[in-house]
Amino acid sequence: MEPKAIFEAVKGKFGEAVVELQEEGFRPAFVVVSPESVREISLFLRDDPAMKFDSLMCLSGVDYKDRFAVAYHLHSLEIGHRIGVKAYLPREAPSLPSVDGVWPAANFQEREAFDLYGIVFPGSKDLRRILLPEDWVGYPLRKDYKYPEFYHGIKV
Amino acid sequence: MMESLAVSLVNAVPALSGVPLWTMTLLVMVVVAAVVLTFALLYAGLATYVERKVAGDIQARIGPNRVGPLGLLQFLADGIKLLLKEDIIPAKADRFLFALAPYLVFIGSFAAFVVVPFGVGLIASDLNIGVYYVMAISSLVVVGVMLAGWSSNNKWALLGGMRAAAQIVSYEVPVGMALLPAVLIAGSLSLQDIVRSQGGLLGIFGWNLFHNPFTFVSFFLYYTAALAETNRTPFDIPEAESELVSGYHVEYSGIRFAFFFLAEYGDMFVVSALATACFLGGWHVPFLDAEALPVAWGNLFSLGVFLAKALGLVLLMMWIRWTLPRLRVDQLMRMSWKYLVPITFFNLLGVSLWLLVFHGKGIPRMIASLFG
Amino acid sequence: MGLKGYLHDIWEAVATTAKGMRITARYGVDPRETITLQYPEERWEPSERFRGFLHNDIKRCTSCTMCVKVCPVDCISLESVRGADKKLVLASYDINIGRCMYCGLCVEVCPPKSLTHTSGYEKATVTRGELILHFVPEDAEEIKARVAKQVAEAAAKAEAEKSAKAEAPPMGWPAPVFAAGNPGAGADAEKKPAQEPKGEPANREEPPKEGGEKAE
Amino acid sequence: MKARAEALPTQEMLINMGPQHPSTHGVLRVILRTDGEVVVNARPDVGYLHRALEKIGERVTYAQFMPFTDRLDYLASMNCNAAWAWTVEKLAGIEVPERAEYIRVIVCELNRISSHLIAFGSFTADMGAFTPFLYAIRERERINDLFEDICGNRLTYNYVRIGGVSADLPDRFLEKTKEFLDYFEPKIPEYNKLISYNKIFVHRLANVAAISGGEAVAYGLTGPNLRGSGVSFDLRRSEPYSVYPKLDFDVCVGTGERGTVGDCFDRYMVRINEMRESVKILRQAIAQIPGGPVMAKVPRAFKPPVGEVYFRAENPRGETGIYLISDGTVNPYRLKLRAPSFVTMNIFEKVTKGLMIADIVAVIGSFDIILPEIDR
Amino acid sequence: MGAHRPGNAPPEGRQMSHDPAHSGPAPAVGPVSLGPEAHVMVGNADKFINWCRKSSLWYLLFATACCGIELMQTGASRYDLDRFGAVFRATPRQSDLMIVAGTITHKMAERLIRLYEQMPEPKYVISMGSCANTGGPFYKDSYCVVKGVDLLIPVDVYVPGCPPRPEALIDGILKLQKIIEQKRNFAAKA
Repeated sequence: MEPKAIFEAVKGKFGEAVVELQEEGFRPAFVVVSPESVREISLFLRDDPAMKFDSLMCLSGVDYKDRFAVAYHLHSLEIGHRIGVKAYLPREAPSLPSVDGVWPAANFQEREAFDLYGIVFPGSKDLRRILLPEDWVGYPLRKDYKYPEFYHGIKV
Repeated sequence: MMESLAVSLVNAVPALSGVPLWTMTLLVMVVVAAVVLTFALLYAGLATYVERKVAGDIQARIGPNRVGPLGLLQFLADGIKLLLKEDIIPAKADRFLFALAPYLVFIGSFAAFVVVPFGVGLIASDLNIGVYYVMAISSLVVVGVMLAGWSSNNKWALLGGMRAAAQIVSYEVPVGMALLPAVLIAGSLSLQDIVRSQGGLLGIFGWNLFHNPFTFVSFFLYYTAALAETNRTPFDIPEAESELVSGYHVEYSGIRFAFFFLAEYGDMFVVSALATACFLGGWHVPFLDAEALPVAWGNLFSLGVFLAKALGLVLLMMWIRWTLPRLRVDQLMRMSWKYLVPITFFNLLGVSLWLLVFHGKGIPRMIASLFG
Repeated sequence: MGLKGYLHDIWEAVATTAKGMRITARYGVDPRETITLQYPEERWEPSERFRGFLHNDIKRCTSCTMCVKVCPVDCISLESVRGADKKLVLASYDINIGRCMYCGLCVEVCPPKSLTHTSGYEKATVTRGELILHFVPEDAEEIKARVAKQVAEAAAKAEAEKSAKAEAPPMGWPAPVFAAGNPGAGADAEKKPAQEPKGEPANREEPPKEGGEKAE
Repeated sequence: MKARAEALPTQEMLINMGPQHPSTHGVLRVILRTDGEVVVNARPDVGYLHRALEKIGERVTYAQFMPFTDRLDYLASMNCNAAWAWTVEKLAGIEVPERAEYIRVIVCELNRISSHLIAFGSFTADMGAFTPFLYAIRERERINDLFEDICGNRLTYNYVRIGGVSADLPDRFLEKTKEFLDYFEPKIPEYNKLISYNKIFVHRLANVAAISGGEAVAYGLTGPNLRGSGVSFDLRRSEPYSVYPKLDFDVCVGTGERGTVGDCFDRYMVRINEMRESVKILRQAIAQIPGGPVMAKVPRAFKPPVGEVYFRAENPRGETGIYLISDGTVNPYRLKLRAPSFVTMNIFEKVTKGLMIADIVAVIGSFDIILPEIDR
Repeated sequence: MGAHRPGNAPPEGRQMSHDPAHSGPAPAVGPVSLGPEAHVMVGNADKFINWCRKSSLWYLLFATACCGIELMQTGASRYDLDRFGAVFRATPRQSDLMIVAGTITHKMAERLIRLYEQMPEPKYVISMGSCANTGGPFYKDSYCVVKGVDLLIPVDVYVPGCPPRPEALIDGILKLQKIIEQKRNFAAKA
């Protein structure tokens, strides 16, 4: 199915929760959704017979300087088409309902987004820092991140 | 046997006549023990070098060849270096047991050299319960390994110790059962008698191996079970390098680790020596009767033949080690209780029936008696 | 599992073990299979594209700092001074092979092709100071002093000529031509290149040269 | 066994299969809670090799990031180099000459063989047979020689460039590759005789940690791990990129020949068969390679157009995806590296419930994980 | 292609091969000697013990990153560290040489220090590769890489390269052997 058709189908079902379709300059195209409804839309995308997006390729946090975003790249093995889903989050307390119930593959990547960006995923099975030591201060991949001077007495 | 040696020594040297007999025998015992122990340690050292050379050959590379000519002094360098390492006993380890464990394992494997029939007269002491003695002493290794595992207060070591206990105990049953056919044929537990019972008949065909099909099978059963007894691949689960970091001797460093290292090679030799004595005709020289030869030559030839056979089996162990992967613990247990034990029992039954039916004569003897 | 399965298990175990042992025996017995290259005695000759330690031929180097800019790790530190004849004189050129990642980007980008990969790979050292290769033999300060003196003389001579023939029309100096592509570098040649100044007092991982003992 | 367990209250043991362990393929730490030998819960703790590649990606230029992709998966550096080059070319729409694409496929497939060799070797070494590991490394040394001729380094090649490859093939390269392929092809059946069908090896791997097809897709498994579970999905075939459509090879899928479909043995055998397929691909690529330039015209201070792109390539360990956001400047704005080993570790905790400690080692080996990919 | 002359052993007797010209002997740590005669006896004992330690350097299997692969290939068939008596050991207790092969991150630093402390005393450290020497490719922008292993543990030999060739590692080990040869065990304590 073409991205436009997917966008229409999702728009039809969820109305204003679906904000817009980013197409030009975006390969694959992105369906921008509001953060609260991410979980329902994901379930729909996975279970709808016409969509069947059963494989979450990649879940990544992005820092757009004025706001955060979480980008999901979905792929359907049977039908073979791909789509991107993006949710923009405010800069202060970025939080987004977790989708590791829909796609178990999301758990580690959500923990990574939390670890490096500080995006909280309520409802996640096990949200802890995954790459950095537990007592690390700050979220490194943010654009305004200042490198710490010392860590445990070792010069950074 | 020691007394006879002591008496002959006293008569030979007049100056010693004043010395009471018991000190003489004690002296002879110490000397013989020293000789056997130096042979054992030298053999164990060289075995480590040969193992690394064999591994090198199999893996398309050259083993150690820089330490001394052709790398022959490699084991000396390893030994001295291990001797000079810092002696670490982990803080929370049980100090006394931690220190005791290597000695138990060392005694367990080197004490069995006493009954190894090296040659016609060359045996430390020809115990009449030879086979039982070896079985008893080698189970001391289990105690040592479990002690090492528990006392070093390290989870890997504990797992290694438990695995070793389960493995060695459950493989002693098939080892014992597989040795019994040789005892039945010789009618005595003493290893010298077992070896003597395999003499004559062109040497080769006197071996227990060809006595009857059951003993032929029981040799291979014994060898497999003995592999497990000495923790060699494919049964080296207690010191599984890749799973348990290195099993029960994780916390051992320096000379304590050297004890474990040498004990493993000592065990290998004891097990091969037993296999040679019980199944491959011990020190019987193939085409001439070793006992008839003059004492010096007889001993020399028999010692040479015995070592050749035993070290050949040790090489086979090394060859197996660099080929096969490792079994899992439950597969190991299943193999012992479901495969080895039933077959060895059936085999033992077969041998005893055979001896009953053919009055103790093997196939070669029957063929020989046909031709008169 | 039945008797047949039982016996089949045993047979398969023995057969596969024997097959494996035959292969290892073939390698064990055959000495031609050994492929060991005994390093200290038998050395391997490197392929001509081998990326060993870097070497900069300072005679051909025009200190254009292209290599300093392209290095992802900034392990090349270069210092140059404007000479009397408006050409850049190389004051010091150090490559820290302890930090270099041997990616070869600098060699590709070097316009005069003075920076090349040697086929050397044996520089195990005892102190980290020895891992910094210096390509300009004498000390940077001496060069700067000498060049400053030359510039002063040239200026004085030019001054004398100008006053001698004050009426003669002045000659236009050709603008210094730098390697294309880096307009930024050309303009501020006088200012030291942006990369770390040679001394790097703050950078604790490169201790002063002569002592050479380890960083604190 | 269950009844006896209640009567005998045993205490669970907490073991650290710590960052330094002979068979965790690097610095992976697994926190094992075991009841004797049986594992109750195995939780992986990663991050011991987190080197902030993505942060570096935002501070270096597009060309300067190429040597860092070598360190993303140092057993398949060529594939990662090529993946990064393909991503940027897809973003900027650069047209790569045909010969460069063929060279990329040749070096990627050679790297796939050498990566699978290490996977095969270290897996058998974990199972206790050390000799096949050294045979695998011996074959790998010959591939290292080939790579040294072509780009000068044995492990971190930095050979592919955005828009082509940095240098054309050295003169006798194709003959030497053919020589290697002829030398290597009979070795695979020899490995199978030596270790793959060895009774002990099969018993250690069959029916261990079997993963069904649906579960594999849901947990995001890719590459040999996915195909081991019977799902026939290979990016080179279903989402063809570069010149793969012109090369014919078949996708090897786990068939459960010694146990259930998707067990450790299947994942292992898929890698062994994939080595054969790579040899086939290499032979065709060598035959079809055209002449011509090897580098497209790319300006030195390369500024791609603004935009976001997600490209994924079939690496030996699975699907390496790169999500690149560019804001038109010289440096990438955001660079997300979707590494196959990282996503594979998701299923580790679920799959290892109830196994024995020796099987944990088998599962790690069968997933063929590599730590810089997990920790980036 | 490499010069493959399958020879079984180098010319016997030559204890140490020719020394690459520019490596130069390490700074000999020479304490006050005890007078000629004591020195001779102590000297010989020193030489013998150093020879034993030098020719059986068991290295700890500590491979974190890319250099770990080169370490494996050095131990494999073509370069064969086993020729020098160097066998890899899995536990720090039984190893006397730690080759830090790969990047050390802050999360790994404390483990590295603990491993180093667990090794019995005459222990040596080789820092292999740019990451271990100075943080290498991750020196500039990485927030979580330790910039050089000698911030954590004392290092005996630095082997440059990224990753260093197996020959470079063997060259480093040969240099370490020369350092061990010059160590004073008995005389120093007097």
